[in-house]
Amino acid sequence: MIDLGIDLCGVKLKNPVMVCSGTFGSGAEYSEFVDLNRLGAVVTKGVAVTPWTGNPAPRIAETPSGMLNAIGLQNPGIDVFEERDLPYLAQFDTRVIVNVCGHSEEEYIACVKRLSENDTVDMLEINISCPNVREGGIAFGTDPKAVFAITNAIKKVSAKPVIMKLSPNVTDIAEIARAAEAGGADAISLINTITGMKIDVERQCFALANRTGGLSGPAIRPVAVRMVYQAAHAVSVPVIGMGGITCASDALEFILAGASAVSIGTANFHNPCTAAEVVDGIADYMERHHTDHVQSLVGAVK
Amino acid sequence: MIDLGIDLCGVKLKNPVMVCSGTFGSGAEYSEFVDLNRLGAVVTKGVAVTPWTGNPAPRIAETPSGMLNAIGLQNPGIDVFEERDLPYLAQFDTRVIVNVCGHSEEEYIACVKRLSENDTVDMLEINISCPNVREGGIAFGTDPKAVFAITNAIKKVSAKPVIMKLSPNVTDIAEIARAAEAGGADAISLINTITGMKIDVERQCFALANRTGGLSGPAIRPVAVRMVYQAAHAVSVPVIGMGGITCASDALEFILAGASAVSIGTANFHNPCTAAEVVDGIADYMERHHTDHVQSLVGAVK
Amino acid sequence: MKRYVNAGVISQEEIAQNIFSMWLDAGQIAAGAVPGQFISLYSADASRLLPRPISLCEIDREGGRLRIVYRIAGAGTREFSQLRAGDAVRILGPLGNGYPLEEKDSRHALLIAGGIGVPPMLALAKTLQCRKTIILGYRSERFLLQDFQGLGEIVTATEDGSAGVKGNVMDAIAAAHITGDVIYSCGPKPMLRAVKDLAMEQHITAWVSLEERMACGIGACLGCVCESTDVDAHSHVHNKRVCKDGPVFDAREVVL
Amino acid sequence: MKRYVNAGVISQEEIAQNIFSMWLDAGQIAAGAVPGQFISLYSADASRLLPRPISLCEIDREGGRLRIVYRIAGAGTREFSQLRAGDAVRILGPLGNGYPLEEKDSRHALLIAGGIGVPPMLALAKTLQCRKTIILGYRSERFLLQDFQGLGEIVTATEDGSAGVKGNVMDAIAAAHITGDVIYSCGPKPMLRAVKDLAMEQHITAWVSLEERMACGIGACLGCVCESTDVDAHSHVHNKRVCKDGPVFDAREVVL
Ligand SMILES: Cc1cc2nc3c(=O)[nH]c(=O)nc-3n(C[C@H](O)[C@H](O)[C@H](O)COP(=O)(O)OP(=O)(O)OC[C@H]3O[C@@H](n4cnc5c(N)ncnc54)[C@H](O)[C@@H]3O)c2cc1C
Ligand SMILES: Cc1cc2nc3c(=O)[nH]c(=O)nc-3n(C[C@H](O)[C@H](O)[C@H](O)COP(=O)(O)OP(=O)(O)OC[C@H]3O[C@@H](n4cnc5c(N)ncnc54)[C@H](O)[C@@H]3O)c2cc1C
Ligand SMILES: Cc1cc2nc3c(=O)[nH]c(=O)nc-3n(C[C@H](O)[C@H](O)[C@H](O)COP(=O)(O)O)c2cc1C
Ligand SMILES: Cc1cc2nc3c(=O)[nH]c(=O)nc-3n(C[C@H](O)[C@H](O)[C@H](O)COP(=O)(O)O)c2cc1C
Ligand code: FES
Ligand code: FES
Repeated sequence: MIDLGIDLCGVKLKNPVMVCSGTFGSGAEYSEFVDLNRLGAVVTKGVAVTPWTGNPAPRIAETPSGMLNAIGLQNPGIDVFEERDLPYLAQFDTRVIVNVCGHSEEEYIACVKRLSENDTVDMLEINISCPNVREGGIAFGTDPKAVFAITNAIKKVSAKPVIMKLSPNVTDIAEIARAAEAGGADAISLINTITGMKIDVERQCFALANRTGGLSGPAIRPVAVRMVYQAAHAVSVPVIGMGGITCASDALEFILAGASAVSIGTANFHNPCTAAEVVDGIADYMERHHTDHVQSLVGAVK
Repeated sequence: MIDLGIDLCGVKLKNPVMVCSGTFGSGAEYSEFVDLNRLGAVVTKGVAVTPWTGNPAPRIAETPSGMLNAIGLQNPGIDVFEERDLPYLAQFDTRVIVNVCGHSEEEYIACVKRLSENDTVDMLEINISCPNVREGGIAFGTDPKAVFAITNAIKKVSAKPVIMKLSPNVTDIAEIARAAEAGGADAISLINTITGMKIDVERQCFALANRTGGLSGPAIRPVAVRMVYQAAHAVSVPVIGMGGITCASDALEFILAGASAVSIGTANFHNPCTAAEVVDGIADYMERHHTDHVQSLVGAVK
Repeated sequence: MKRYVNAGVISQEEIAQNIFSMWLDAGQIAAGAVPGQFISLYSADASRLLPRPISLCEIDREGGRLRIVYRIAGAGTREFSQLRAGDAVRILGPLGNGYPLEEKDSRHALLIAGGIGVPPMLALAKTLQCRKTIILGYRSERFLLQDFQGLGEIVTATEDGSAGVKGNVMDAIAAAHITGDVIYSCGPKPMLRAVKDLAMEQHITAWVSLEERMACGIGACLGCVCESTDVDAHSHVHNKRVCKDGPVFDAREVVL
Repeated sequence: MKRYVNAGVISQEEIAQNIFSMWLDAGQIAAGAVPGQFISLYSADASRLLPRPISLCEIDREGGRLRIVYRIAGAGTREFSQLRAGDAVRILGPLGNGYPLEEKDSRHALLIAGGIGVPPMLALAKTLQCRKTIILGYRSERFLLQDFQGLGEIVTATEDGSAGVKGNVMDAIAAAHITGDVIYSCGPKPMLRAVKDLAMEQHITAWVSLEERMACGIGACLGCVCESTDVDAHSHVHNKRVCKDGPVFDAREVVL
């Protein structure tokens, strides 16, 4: 019997496959293609304590085996999210991880407090790594001291396990991972997008209204696998790996490198059924390799 | 009349197209496909004061729209380089930029001194950003203080213009660029490869003997364009842009972002004629856009 | 219901320079589609991840067939243009809202399209049951003109004056003093802006079909937003999703 | 001279499960090629940048045609396997050094190949002018056997014992007490190691063809090195380039 279950800092997931924040909305749109009950967890689009408008369009640009996005954390705010999106997700037998963003420590805290009281929420993922908004996100995520401080402040008020989502735009990911762990993170997830730029040479202008955007997709997978490996060797809390996963084999790269769970992002845009296919593919692989517990694959390549 | 010529800190290049260090040997092999006289400059494989063996094989892995390499700066040492490779390049009407690596400040200095006296050498490019060797390269390239110090030390002994080659594996490329400029760099070039990893999931092992390698190719172009843009806005010395250029349009992204010259690397492996095609393509573009001087395109997208 | 399928290419033909017409065997996707909707086409080249949204030009619900007409704009559309009968292409659809179709017979609709905005007007013209004046603007070479025959009064304009009125659709409308009760339109932004102005002046409704860069195509990623005049009911900010809330909007509800 | 060209596919056929034989119209590349050399094939999918090195199985210098025989090992070879007559594929070649061919008529050469190392032996067997014993090892299904008929004494082994000697080529050599004056071989590393040991024991020369991951394929990038016994004349370290200094080496000069 193949056992796909994992334990993520006390939260049991039926399998290690989730979907990346911001790429899957709150699940409703993709539920036409993927039975949400089949996922280990759904990670929702970043939510803040008030609605955010995000960046002007164009927000999307295609790049070789990747894409740039500069959504800028548009979200309807926590009120709508709690009234509309969480009840929708509560219908399914899957874990709900809520991704949180804020312009300031106070905003993060206010949001975390609200979500701490919501029974539908299993875990929180704190986005301190969005490259597309000036104050929110990345400013908190590239300095170990700031990472420690924000993690610590959030942990003090959170009744739910806290996953800190790290930015790849740093010199030393191990140092950042250790800062999150020292701050009390129950888990870390990585990578968020890598800051990139595309120029439309015919029109001689930036492809994105925001000039820069976050690079995601298969193009960044080698960077993501490397950082997951480095982070997993730097901390003892679980690591959730993401960045360019398109199939079970890609997912297994992350698991073998040390990820306890994996997340599917940009690939959803290319094939809306990807997440479920990855679940099946991991089970197939385990059968072929005579592996009973997915847990035994975590970090198996040293 | 289209004028492709550029002036790189006093050195005149017939066009802004060069080839990336390490991807073109010392030109002999690719001369079967590209008339070296057509290039703005040839940048040679990194050379050190003594021969280096480099890393064990496998040294190469393919990734989506990119590749990982972990050559580890194998080179025959400065003696052979001066006796065999430089005389070969001296035959051609192109600029010769010699890429220099070292395990220590002393080794860099010894190499730079030797090359300073060689008439074939037009400029030096100092590799402080190789992710594939422990002591050499990257240790010098990720800390602004170290970048300043090594640049300063090299400038003191170099009779040739010095290009500092920067690593993308940093939190703030502008800060590193400024440190190089403050240290006296005559120009900067970027990006070197981004550290990555690939795992062979069927064999459950690393794809590269060195575990990690440097990611190059079109996959990294958006990151490279962004960093070139940021660096060009941070310093006033010329910037040489590279990372995933495959055609004239890609090259023009870098030029419009602020690069005075561009360099073709991984694309040579996919199409050995790329560098010459890029020269032609830039001329075509300038004709279509009624641009007389390539210089006027540098940094035109702000 | 939306579906993600491998659709068979039934036929393909270049109907004007760099403009291709393709019939696809799209089964259930065709069965549920309405004019104004679009499908996302995916490249077979793994380096190109994102969908290429293309409007439905004709819908054969019973036959499960869809027609698309598109211009080569880059590498993705160039790739599609090389597909032949018997080949397949991954598609997702039907996507978007489509044009409202409840016009009374007594009304007079103006269908205004420019350039590659012409194709979706064909599906609309075939479905909309009321008096129709169809104003089509081209750069130079006219395409699909034959297909519109018999579906309404047809007026054309070409920018180079090679046929029809010399100028754009607005010039043609002005020249022939065309008026109507409602406007349906698709085309480049400047044209849509002019259409909106016209509708505001004449106090009539104008339905405009917008374009924006897309990633998911189904409303999940917020990549394809346009600015909305009021706070949007779904987003709770001044943004609407072109892929899901559109691509067709009442011109008054969006900032053009 | 090496060339980078778009080669026409003349024919393609699956000659064993997942093993394909393709004839290419390669013009000047064929004209200058010798046995033991290889060509780099490039994927049409832009996400796959690196060359796929494939050995020459037959060389028709006059006709400008090359035959390659390859196993589907991943996405690149799978893509090539779908090419049909009339399609084209980008290739670079001829690459590498090739086998030395100056054996005297009086000598007895052993051609030892395992698995997908068999194809290059065919070009060699057709060119080498001396007594030849050809020992071919397969996992199970044997391929190209017909093509070797008449080129020398043929001995085969299969791992599953379905035909020939049960076991590998070394088992076959031991079973038939085969000896010779020189060895030419191509196959998996463990086989080449055994071949080297045999040659050392018998004090004869063994030429081995190596594989390594490649980027440039022409000796510029130092990606494809193997360890050399002595300091190499080009690299000045203990490394040789498989793509340029090889793929064929005297077994004594490389560490296997
Ligand atoms: C709702 C909708 C309906 C459309 N209907 C049609 C149609 O019926 N016929 C037609 O010819 N074109 C139509 N377009 C435009 C069409 O999507 C683009 O021309 C096409 O995506 C270009 O792809 P490419 O690979 O050839 O170009 P590239 O420029 O190489 O594409 C790069 C990326 O940009 C995106 N992109 C480029 N241009 C556009 C655009 N105008 N709108 C949205 N994304 C774009 C591509 O999808 C891709 O992700 C429509 C666009 C939208 C949004
Ligand atoms: C000199 C030489 C001659 C060869 N001759 C033949 C031949 O005649 N017939 C045959 O079937 N195979 C041959 N091979 C092996 C062949 O190159 C690989 O099977 C092929 O590159 C696999 O590509 P892929 O895309 O299908 O696999 P993938 O695993 O998807 O390839 C990924 C990357 O790894 C490289 N790679 C994978 N396997 C190998 C390998 N064994 N050697 C070198 N690079 C590899 C690919 O080129 C590509 O860059 C030869 C290899 C070398 C070095
Ligand atoms: C369109 C888009 C929107 C995103 N929004 C968020 C977000 O709101 N919060 C967040 O933490 N990460 C966000 N991300 C980052 C992803 O969650 C993920 O970390 C990243 O895309 C890498 O994974 P991938 O390559 O599989 O997409 C977004 C990514 C994309 C492409
Ligand atoms: C095989 C290989 C070897 C390289 N060797 C060197 C080197 O010796 N010195 C150096 O400064 N950069 C080296 N680089 C980095 C390239 O010069 C270049 O900065 C990088 O590959 C990005 O450009 P690209 O994407 O066009 O390849 C090497 C890159 C590759 C792929
Ligand atoms: S493309 Fe994702 S919301 Fe429209
Ligand atoms: S592949 Fe570049 S040296 Fe052999």
